[in-house]
Amino acid sequence: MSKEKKVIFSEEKCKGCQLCTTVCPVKIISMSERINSHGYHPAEVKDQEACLACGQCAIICPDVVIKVMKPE
Amino acid sequence: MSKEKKVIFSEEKCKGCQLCTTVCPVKIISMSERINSHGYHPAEVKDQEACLACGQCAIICPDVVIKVMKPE
Amino acid sequence: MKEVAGKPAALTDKPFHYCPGCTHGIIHRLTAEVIDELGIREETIGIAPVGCSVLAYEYFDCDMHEASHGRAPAVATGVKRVHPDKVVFTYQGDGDLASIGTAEIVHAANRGENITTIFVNNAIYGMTGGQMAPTTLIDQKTKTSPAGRSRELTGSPLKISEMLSVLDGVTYLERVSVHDTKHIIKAKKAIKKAFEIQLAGKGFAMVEVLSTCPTNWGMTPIEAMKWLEENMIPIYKPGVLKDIEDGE
Amino acid sequence: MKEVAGKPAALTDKPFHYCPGCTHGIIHRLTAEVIDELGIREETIGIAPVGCSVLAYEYFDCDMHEASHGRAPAVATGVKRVHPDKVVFTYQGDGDLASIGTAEIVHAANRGENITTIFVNNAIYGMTGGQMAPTTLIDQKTKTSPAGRSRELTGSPLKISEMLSVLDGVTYLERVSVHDTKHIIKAKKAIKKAFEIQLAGKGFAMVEVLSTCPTNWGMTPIEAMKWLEENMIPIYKPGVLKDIEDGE
Amino acid sequence: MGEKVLMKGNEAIAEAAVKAGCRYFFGYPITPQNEIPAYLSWRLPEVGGVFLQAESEVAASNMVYGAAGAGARVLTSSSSPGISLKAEGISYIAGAELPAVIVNMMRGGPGLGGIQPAQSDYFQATKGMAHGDFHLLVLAPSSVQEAVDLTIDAFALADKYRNPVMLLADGMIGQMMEPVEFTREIDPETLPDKPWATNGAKGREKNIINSLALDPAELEKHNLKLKAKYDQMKEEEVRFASKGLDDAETVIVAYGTAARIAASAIELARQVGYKVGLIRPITLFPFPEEIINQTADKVANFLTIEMSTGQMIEDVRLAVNGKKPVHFYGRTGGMIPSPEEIFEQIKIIGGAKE
Amino acid sequence: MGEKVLMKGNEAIAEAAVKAGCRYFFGYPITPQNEIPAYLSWRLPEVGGVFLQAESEVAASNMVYGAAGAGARVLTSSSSPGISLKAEGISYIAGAELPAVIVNMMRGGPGLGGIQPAQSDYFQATKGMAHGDFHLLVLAPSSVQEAVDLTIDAFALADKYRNPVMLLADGMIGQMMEPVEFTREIDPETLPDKPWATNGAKGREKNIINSLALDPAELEKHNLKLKAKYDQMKEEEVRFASKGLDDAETVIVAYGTAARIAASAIELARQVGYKVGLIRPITLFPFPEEIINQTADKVANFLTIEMSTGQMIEDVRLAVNGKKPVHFYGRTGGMIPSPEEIFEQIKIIGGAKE
Amino acid sequence: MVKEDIIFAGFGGQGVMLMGRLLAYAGMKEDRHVSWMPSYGPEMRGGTANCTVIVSDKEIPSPLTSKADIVVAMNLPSLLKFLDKVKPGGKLFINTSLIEEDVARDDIEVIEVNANDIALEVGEGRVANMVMLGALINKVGIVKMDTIKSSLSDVLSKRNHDLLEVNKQALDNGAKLV
Amino acid sequence: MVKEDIIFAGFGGQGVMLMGRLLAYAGMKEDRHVSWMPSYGPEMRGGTANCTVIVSDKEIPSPLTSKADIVVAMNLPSLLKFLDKVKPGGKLFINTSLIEEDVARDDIEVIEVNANDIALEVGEGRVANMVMLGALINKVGIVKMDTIKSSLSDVLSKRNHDLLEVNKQALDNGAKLV
Ligand SMILES: Cc1ncc(C[n+]2csc(CCOP(=O)(O)OP(=O)(O)O)c2C)c(N)n1
Ligand SMILES: Cc1ncc(C[n+]2csc(CCOP(=O)(O)OP(=O)(O)O)c2C)c(N)n1
Ligand code: SF4
Ligand code: SF4
Ligand code: SF4
Ligand code: SF4
Ligand code: SF4
Ligand code: SF4
Ligand SMILES: [Mg+2]
Ligand SMILES: [Mg+2]
Repeated sequence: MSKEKKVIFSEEKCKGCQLCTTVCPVKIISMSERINSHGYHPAEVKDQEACLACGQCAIICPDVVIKVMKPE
Repeated sequence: MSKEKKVIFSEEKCKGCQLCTTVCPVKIISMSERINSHGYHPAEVKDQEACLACGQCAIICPDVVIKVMKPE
Repeated sequence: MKEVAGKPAALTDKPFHYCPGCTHGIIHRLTAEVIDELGIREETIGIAPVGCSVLAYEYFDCDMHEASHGRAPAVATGVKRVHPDKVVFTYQGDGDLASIGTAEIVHAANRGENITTIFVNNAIYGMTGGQMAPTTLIDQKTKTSPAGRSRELTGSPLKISEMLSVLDGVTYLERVSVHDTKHIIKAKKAIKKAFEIQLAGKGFAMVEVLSTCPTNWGMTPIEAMKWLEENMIPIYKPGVLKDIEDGE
Repeated sequence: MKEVAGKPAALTDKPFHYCPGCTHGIIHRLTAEVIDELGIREETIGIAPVGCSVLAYEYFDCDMHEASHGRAPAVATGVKRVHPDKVVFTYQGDGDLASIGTAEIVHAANRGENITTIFVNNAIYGMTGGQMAPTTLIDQKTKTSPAGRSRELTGSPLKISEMLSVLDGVTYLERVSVHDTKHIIKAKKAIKKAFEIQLAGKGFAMVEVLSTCPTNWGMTPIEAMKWLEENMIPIYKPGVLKDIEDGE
Repeated sequence: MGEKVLMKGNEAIAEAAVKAGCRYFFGYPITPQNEIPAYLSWRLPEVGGVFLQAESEVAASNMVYGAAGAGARVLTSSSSPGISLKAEGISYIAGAELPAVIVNMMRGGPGLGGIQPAQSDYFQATKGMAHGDFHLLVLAPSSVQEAVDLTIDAFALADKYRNPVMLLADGMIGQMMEPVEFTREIDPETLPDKPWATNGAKGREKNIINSLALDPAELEKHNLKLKAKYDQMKEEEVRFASKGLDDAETVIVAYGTAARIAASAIELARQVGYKVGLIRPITLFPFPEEIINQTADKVANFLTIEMSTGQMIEDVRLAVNGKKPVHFYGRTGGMIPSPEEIFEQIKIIGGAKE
Repeated sequence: MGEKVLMKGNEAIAEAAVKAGCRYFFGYPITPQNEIPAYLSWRLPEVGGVFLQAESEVAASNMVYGAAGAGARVLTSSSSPGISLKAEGISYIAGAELPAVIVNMMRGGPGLGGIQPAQSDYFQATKGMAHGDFHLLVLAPSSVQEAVDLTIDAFALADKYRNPVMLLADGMIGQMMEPVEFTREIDPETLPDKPWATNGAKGREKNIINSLALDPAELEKHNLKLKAKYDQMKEEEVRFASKGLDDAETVIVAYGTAARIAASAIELARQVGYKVGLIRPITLFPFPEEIINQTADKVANFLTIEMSTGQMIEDVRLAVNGKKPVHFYGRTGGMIPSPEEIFEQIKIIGGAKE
Repeated sequence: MVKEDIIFAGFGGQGVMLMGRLLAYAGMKEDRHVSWMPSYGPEMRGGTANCTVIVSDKEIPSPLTSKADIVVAMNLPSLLKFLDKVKPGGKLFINTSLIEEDVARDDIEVIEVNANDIALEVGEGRVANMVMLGALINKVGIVKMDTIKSSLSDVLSKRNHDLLEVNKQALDNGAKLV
Repeated sequence: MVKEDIIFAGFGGQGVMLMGRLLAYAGMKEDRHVSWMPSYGPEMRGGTANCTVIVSDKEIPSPLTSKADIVVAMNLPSLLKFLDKVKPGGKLFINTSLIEEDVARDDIEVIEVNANDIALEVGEGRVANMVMLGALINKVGIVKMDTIKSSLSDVLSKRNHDLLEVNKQALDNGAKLV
């Protein structure tokens, strides 16, 4: 298992729309308690290891918040 | 046979387009030698008696020149 | 003696200003005859376009409103919404309806505006001296397509009636022609139906009438009738494009 | 580590100004990804509309021309005729394309203008605060149809893609949606094809993308996705409406 | 009626139109006037009227043209770019001598510009709206209450002259809330008949609504007839408000929002001894030339304040006719001048005081 | 080149555009300018250019907007009602600072009006063309040769200022034939590059053509930038012709067709001792204020002649600034004033002679 | 200063515009100032067409004229329309092939040309206009007949160049009439 | 002359527009001159919303203000945007439930209101705006609290009338804070 994050959120860009949470096959995305400078609770993945790097979240994210990396 | 004309041309309105001449089943419409005040040779029917009062000429005349009367 | 053909009451005595053999005159007469037959002259408001028939307001003996170029359907909408119980028709050329006025006819049609549209397609801009219309045929020479209309540069003849008939708001749409008496009689039937649909409150009805422009086509009236038949009919096939009543 | 998803190069770093969950952002990204994949960023000129995506010129990292409301196809025509070797696309909302810009899209399509149009149909005027669009559904409440859209007064949802697909100049026209990832992936394919058709010089290609407007629909983004699926999809059926290559 | 309510300018205008007996609205959305159509979309059906969102401004102005020809009191509203699109239609309405009321809630331009308040469509409203020799009668409210009153008057003036009337305001007037009272209400049924309207030629000669005259002599006659109307407006309809002209050395000329702010500035200035007066044109066409010209005999100079780079100033200069200097201060693009800025200008013109 | 040919004004303008290196035309038919598109429909393809008849004037002006943004020298032409429809697009072109040339072959208005020559779009051309603070540079030829020369200059001026330039003439200039010489020909390949154009961001930052500025401060900055251009035009581009100013007691101010006829009238008047001069503005914006203002110091009065009910007279009065009376004589709706009529006016103003 | 204002009027189709253009063109070739101004607009439709030509030694102020030195009326409606436009002492050319009416003015010189008849003699009815122009030039001499003839090939559209000779013949025959 | 210029600012959704309207409405009921001017346009989208209310004994010249007597900042971005707008000696109300930062001015009076927390105490997070308004009225007294309360039913849209009591409670609880 890689030490690097598989799914990276540009938190400042996140608008807390929650769409990503609906598509994750392993339901690991949740909304953070934090508020970013635009006043939104950003999405986050705490359990990076569970991520399948399937990209679904990035596909539906309207704000290009999410980068997904797959170990090669 | 009626003494009245069956087909009446408002000569001043005629623009000499000749369309009526093409539809008369008995080919009795011809263009007159006269020139009306607009400079057109108006259409005329000399042989009124041959007229079938079929109305074809009036149907195609673009300038509402022709009145067709049918003996009752 | 009975008058079997003559001037309908819904036409004034004013002689048409149209060129010799121009079929605008026939279409005017048919429309007026229909108005007479339906007995609606005193209930009717006609909208004249900008095009050769710009002076239609002088010929129809009913209330008339001169529109700006292409906007007759919008003007008609304004009139009809104020007088929903009156009969409102537009009379429009192909430049007017199918070019500058595209948005207005599409939306009046889609709204199912309860009006009647007589669309006179002569494949050219008559009034301004013979420029290309959206309905001009491929290779047809006009003042602005001097080498003939090029499909590559300007596209194909716009089949606006086919296009409009897709819209839900259109109740009845038929294409007719006036190049011979048989077709003229059919044209009148279509125009009558288009008014009847309005009278029944059934929505938007339009009749496309293929028409000639001897002057700008550079032909005699007789040649023009033939040209229409031989060249336009194959592209713009007459027939009912939509008739909601027929379940079509 | 390989990046399987992220910001395409054809997007700038500027954060979108769109409301949370607005699918304009998805459609931007898909378009940018296609531009990247085709390697045409330096050849592409995008035309931004007037609508919520008015600032699209800040987001796409290629040459951009801001159109006036509805006239993107005309602006695109101007650009494309000057640079026939470049790639020109318009990105337009439903108010922009299907209402004020009806004439421009019809004629660009009919001319077979060799451009690509991304048509974002969210059944409402987003930017101006939620007025009725021609594509608004029957009974849908908007700022200007507060009692719900009435078919009687304003007609049915305008199926402009069905209407345009009748035109000869249209080479490819597909309707897609972005309400779930499966559809998003399909949408991208369609957008890609629409650009490829332009690159091949084959004429007018358009993709209608069903999109949400959580703000003016008065829903959460998740609800909006569902509403789109349940209400828009039955009226605006996704699928290929025209594909000349397929002989359809 | 007669009770004070707190309303947005746009909504107040919409309600005023209803009170004026207007039952038809055709328009197209644009910021910052969207509250007008939004309001009328429920309000008109309530009173048996018709609200229709047109497919475009071009269509809207032609729907208005049709409805006005059909004899209705009819309203349209838009903001700057939308008004430009209505230009041709408005020229037709004027040419065919039809009454109609047009609201322009101005925003910054040119082009797409911005959506914040501006006064940069003055030229368009008062002079070059479109092709041909014609004028709108242009009313410029500077408060919500005045917007209401002028809207009601607008319909009457439109009918009186058979001429389109424009209510010219800016985003601020449209967006702000102020208390308003509606003291008049007109039942459209009681309005005088329009015998020229296209409503079916039953038992009368047919009516024609038209602006075409192919014979130049006829068209000239028509142009002169129109001109006579504009001259009559100049005689009968000029409106303005003024303040402090008795002792003023400097007179500010400003309309609408700019005039409100100028009034603030004048207060600041008077507190420290600058004798400043205000002429606030309420009709922009006809322009209150006479009062300005007369005032020019008494004061030292004028200062025109506009939310533009300078448009009305030409009319002010024409009225002053060289008698006194006419200065200008403007902000544009949605920037609103502050009373302090204007006060600065007064100081520059008026010299040191105290 | 350099040989005299007899050409219609419209065709001469079309050829002049080609000579100016213009390769793109987008327009929509309307009388009395149809010879321009007709000519270019064969001429442009001949030189590798594009002629496209747009679906409407609205579309045409937006095609021009696109082509201008893409870096082309581009022309559109129309007549009065068509120009009104182009208004919004023209405002965008000006707002986005793009060069383009627009011909308005004026006809009588308002509305559909007539198709005979008129000058009743002066206000529209010089002031209120559309929403927002902007100006066109307006050139007014009074002969076919001048139409040619000004058309060629128009493209250069449009590029110099990145601003739309209007050639404002009337049906008479467009329809008449006069001998013309083409002495200049510009190969578009040799024109300087337009680094701001949208032609693909290859090896450079992307370009944006735009007139939107949501931030009012930014839009104001833009407005002031535009204003600076108009001020520069006022400095650098004023053109006029004059005649007989040395000894004139009355000076006629007239442009285009009206100026030709005024020149005839002046001859008649001078024959019987009236000292009459002529100032013929060639640029209507920027307006030749200075010469008029200076002349006002020397002459007794002015007479403005227009084929309208009076539009340019406002600019004349602004320039004269109250120094001397400014009289007006106009014909409208397609009526052309005769030299004799103007002579009558001269007599009325100048008093009995002989 | 020599300045001639000439109005040519007739039916559309009679070639009156061409007569005018030819005269103007010839004037230009002789380095005179010239202008040609047509009537335009929908009135052309079946109605009369006319143009005004001015040939002058000085700059031409207005290309229109309120009173013409010469009016050429190719048919009756044109005669009726333009009779009043001939200035006192001016000349009126009428095409007697189509105009039988008498001219009700005695302060002008009337020149009668049976243009259509002569044209038919040349074997081409369409060149009545050239017959008339020939008569005009011979009578008034605004420009040289040679210049007119040498201008023909420039002014006639290419597809009518086969008619060049007939046109010249018509000009000559017209000239002979007066 | 009494004239108060007040700016209310916060996120769209925090009800800042309503606070302003309620104050203006109450002012109107007390026969004062009032104006309410919102920010408008696409910046609303997710950004800050704000409105300016002026209550005065005289006619109100400009409905906008360059320097406000009072600024109400319901969140941090609003505070940052409007801090400079408070005139020296003026008052700044900040919603400390969402703003932790200190205010970097000492020429103004800062009133801290933990509006969201108090609102939650009332059992309805959405009425933080009324908590703040209650504090404001109690502190500054532009209009009477009773007028505010009696205006509520006119200003609140009908579908929120079930919240009338909660709103009043929030106003009272806010008032108690200062
Ligand atoms: C806004 C505007 N644009 C252009 C014109 C010029 N114009 C008059 S009629 C016409 C087109 C006429 O063609 P069509 O509609 O096909 O009618 P037709 O004359 O062939 O019957 C045009 C372009 C105008 N009057 N107004
Ligand atoms: C000429 C003109 N008319 C109207 C407007 C106002 N306006 C801006 S965007 C818009 C409609 C936006 O709706 P849509 O095209 O569906 O885009 P969306 O915002 O929904 O993405 C309107 C009417 C304008 N800017 N210009
Ligand atoms: S990449 Fe797939 S598994 Fe990983 S967080 Fe995103 S949706 Fe969930
Ligand atoms: S989809 Fe994107 S913007 Fe929405 S919550 Fe997830 S990461 Fe944030
Ligand atoms: S009515 Fe029939 S038969 Fe008689 S003239 Fe006409 S076409 Fe011929
Ligand atoms: S169809 Fe009519 S206009 Fe034509 S020739 Fe016959 S009668 Fe005359
Ligand atoms: S120009 Fe054509 S359409 Fe117009 S009247 Fe003549 S023939 Fe008919
Ligand atoms: S208003 Fe609607 S379309 Fe516009 S950004 Fe917000 S959600 Fe998207
Ligand atoms: Mg046509
Ligand atoms: Mg939309």
